[in-house]
Amino acid sequence: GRLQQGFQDRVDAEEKIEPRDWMPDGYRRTLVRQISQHAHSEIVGMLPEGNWITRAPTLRRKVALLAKVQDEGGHGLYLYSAAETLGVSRDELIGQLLSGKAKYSSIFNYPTPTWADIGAIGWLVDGAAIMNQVPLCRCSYGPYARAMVRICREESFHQRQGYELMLALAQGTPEQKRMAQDALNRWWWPSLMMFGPSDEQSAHSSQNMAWKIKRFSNDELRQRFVDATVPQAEFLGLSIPDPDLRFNADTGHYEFGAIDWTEFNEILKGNGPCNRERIEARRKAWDDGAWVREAAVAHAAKRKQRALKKAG
Amino acid sequence: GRLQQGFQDRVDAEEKIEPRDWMPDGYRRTLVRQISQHAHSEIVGMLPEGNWITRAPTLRRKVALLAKVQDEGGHGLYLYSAAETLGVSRDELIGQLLSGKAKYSSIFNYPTPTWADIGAIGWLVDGAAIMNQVPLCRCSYGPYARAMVRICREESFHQRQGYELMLALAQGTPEQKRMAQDALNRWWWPSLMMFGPSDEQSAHSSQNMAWKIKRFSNDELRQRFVDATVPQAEFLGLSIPDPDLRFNADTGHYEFGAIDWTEFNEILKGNGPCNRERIEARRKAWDDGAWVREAAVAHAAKRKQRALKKAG
Amino acid sequence: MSTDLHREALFGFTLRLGDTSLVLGHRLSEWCGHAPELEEDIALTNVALDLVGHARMLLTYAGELEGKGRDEDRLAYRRDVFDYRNHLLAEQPNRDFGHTIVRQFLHDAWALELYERLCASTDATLAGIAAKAVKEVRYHVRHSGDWLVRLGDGTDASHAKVADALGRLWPYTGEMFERDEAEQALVAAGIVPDPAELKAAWAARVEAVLEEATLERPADGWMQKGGRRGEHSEHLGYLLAEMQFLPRAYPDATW
Amino acid sequence: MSTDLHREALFGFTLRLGDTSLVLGHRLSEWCGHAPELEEDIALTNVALDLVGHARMLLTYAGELEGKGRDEDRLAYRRDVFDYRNHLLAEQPNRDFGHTIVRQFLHDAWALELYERLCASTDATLAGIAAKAVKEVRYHVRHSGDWLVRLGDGTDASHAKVADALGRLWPYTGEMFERDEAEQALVAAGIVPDPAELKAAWAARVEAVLEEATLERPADGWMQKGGRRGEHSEHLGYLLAEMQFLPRAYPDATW
Repeated sequence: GRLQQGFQDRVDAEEKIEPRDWMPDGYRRTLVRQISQHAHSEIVGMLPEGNWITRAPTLRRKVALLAKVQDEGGHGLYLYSAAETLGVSRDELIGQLLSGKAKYSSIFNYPTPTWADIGAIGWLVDGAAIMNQVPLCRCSYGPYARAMVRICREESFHQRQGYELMLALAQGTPEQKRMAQDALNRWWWPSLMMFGPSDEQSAHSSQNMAWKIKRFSNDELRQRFVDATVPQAEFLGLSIPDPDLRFNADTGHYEFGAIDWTEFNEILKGNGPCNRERIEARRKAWDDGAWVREAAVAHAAKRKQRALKKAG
Repeated sequence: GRLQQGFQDRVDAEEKIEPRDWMPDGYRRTLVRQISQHAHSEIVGMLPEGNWITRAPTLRRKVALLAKVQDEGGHGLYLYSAAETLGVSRDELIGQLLSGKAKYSSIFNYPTPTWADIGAIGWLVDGAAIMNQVPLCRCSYGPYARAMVRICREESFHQRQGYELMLALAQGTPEQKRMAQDALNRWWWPSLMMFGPSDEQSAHSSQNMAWKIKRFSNDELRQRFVDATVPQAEFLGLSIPDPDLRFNADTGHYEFGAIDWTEFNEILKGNGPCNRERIEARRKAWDDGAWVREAAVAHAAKRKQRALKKAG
Repeated sequence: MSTDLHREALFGFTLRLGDTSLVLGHRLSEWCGHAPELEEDIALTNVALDLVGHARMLLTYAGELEGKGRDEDRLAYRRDVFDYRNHLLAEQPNRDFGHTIVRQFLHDAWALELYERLCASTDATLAGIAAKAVKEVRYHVRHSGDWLVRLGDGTDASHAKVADALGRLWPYTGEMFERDEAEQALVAAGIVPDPAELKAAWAARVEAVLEEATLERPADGWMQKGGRRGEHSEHLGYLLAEMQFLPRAYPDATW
Repeated sequence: MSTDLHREALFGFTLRLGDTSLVLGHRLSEWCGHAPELEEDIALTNVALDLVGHARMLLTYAGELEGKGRDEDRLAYRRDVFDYRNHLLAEQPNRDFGHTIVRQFLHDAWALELYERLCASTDATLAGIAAKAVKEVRYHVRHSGDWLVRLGDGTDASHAKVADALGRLWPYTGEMFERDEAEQALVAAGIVPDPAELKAAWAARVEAVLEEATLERPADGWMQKGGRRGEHSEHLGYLLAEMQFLPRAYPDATW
């Protein structure tokens, strides 16, 4: 239709689509799904890192970790707000998360058994997230793009902080270095899987490209991540757990081994090490907090009534 | 009356009163109160020591502590059984504990913030308990006296174990010795208060003496405890926190400072450091366990019905 | 710093304040990711962050006053329960959100009155720390006070919960106004505020909010004490075991 | 002990069994004083006591096999999570009594079948440990099995609770029958039992009790693993921080 064409022309011209503009239903649906999934990931992502706040090894690290996890909560807020501009409430979205209907990033279904995991998450998981998210700063949907600008700025700070944490471990005692290597071993492949299935397998992609919600393919972004990260690991003196990893001087890229998607698929199905616990933690927080939210509503109503009485 | 006289004659002759024998109502009431209070003390007493099971510093100590706390549960069982012979059910008694109607020993309203408290409880609290309890092995009421025989045997093992634990600390590093002294400082006066108010203040005493439920006065038992314990502290190289403490060569007894009953009375009123937490812990265990007890009853009923069906 | 005696007393005072900030910050940080709503996840984490920040300044200064080369981390991570000097109030477990809010408000109201006065301390370092902290604490007390009003004057259920928490926690407020002899000398020297005046100001602030929250001020009965001299509840040991694990397990590491 | 290779493999096997006993004993010991009835306070504490006892024998033997002078306490108190080798099942938190019983029964049934076979191990020390342990484990499996029947065939509420726990914990049973290459050599040498046969015997035992408990055996789907190679859940770190506090805080002390 004409609306459709006008919409696509604006997208093609790199104009931003705003909440009151007409947009195709599929575009709206895709954005709601993607933005809320991203918001949920920030919220669930507070758990694995939050797991080390009470055990951070110095007060400086503790403050930094508190600030980081707080930032993630903030990202969740921006993103829920961006999703709300598309006509869906935060409570509805949270309901979908808690019922298991909505997804969040599978990476947060891995546990953080050691302090080095905090470094690995910052370095690798935030690193991979940034690769995915920087292009979203130019997403065709205005509120999402603007939220991503703020988020990416903070994420890249987190990523540097995570790398610095790994560096301290890698340059530390042999036990600390071992802890760092162990974390890299566990997080490397899951980080590569964060970019999603390889292009041949990936659904939605071409339409999302046309809508400028997505700008690069999964495999492209994954390759960028590998190219950026391998030299960082070398600088740390840690080994990437991939015997097939090698630099191809012709292409200028690192070639890496085949990804084993079995585990990834199991996690998607809910069988990851922490799927159940993550959702249960969120549900418990929500359920335990019900009386608090109800009290806040009741109090606001009382205040309003009192104000009306006074005014009347 | 004649029954009354016959009863008192048997008591005077050091005969044991048994459950089916006639006894005065006051005797029965006093015993129920005392035995159940003692049972409750065993059960509540599992909490301050149980607090260190997961943190015992060696596996040997952990096993010993587990066994000790298990023994206390066993003592609770014997004592509830002894009370039941007087015609009151365990559930009723537990109900009185949980409602706050029944008392337990105030000593368990103090916290165990350090490992040395486990030693101090064994050495001082069990030591004081034994002073109180050994005469009860000759109590006129048979089931109580017999329960006390078993209990005293185990308690004196616990007391030696506690002393040995203190000895290891007192002979350990300066930090360990400090920990031991700190625990002695905190437990000394409360242990002296375990014997109850001084004889002038003490209610019930003379009737209980006549009934041979009680054989020595509070002050007599307290003095025995001090006389036994001060040399033990000296052997440990620890100082009793009482500037007025001195040996009287004429009497052969240690004289000690005046007891400040203010704190004791506050604890009796429910204001001790842990009163609220102890009862809440017991209540929570009871409430959380309701579905389990109900299931056990339901299952037993099902089994019975099935057996009847088969038999029929 | 006029005398060595003052220095030692000030070490004690600063350590108590630093430990209280650290332990209370720890308790709040346990909420992170588990709060009743996202805004509170952020707000409680933020207050925790501020409190740990205050602890860092205070423990650093305490270490300097002590003069034995202990820095903030040495003090935070290498002392066992009987060397911790925090108020018992701070180590009380979170229980529910209402309990956390009551604990926090009782503390925040005290901290605000304290830091406001410490800004005028004759000890320049303490005055400087207070000047930084007071700005944040102003926000804290507004946050916890607003919630106390919401919960107290919310539903019957929320009123009952915070009323219970208030009764439970009130006996822990006495410690805030205890001063030993050494600290009395600091009062005389204008280094720390007079506890009686502090208590009056705190009580006025607390009563005003309780009234708005339709909560009754509990009577000042028997007060729990011991934290200031290292006699703690059974909760602190678990908190420290968790907090201190890494530096204890890897004593030679830097992080 | 025929070869150095066997010795190393047997160290791994013994350590895994010792760690599993210790961690599960720790979890049970958390119930002490908090059980649904006094008899269970005593019974759970008793099982905990036995399991820590088994851990002591096993860790002592593991230390001897390793030959680096580590005794039971060194092994128990001075290893961090990634050096712990317990089954993930053992470290799962208690949640409720039903969950504890399911966890315990799944383990006990395995332990009984294992120790019965280990009594005939060609390794005399292991056979001796097993001979002691098996008597106690016979009681454990009766205790947890009886409770599973009571709860499964009790009320609707209790049935639902243990059915949920069973579904939740079943994926952790796969680890019990994992054997790495080194352990396969131990099987061949008659030192440890064949895992396939062990699994069949375990499954038969479990199924019989589940049937009596009117519970359905979950399907063998995706199995959680990692504990045997030091990859643990987030729970173990807290457990160890608590357990190891004293030896870590006072490294020079003997107790």
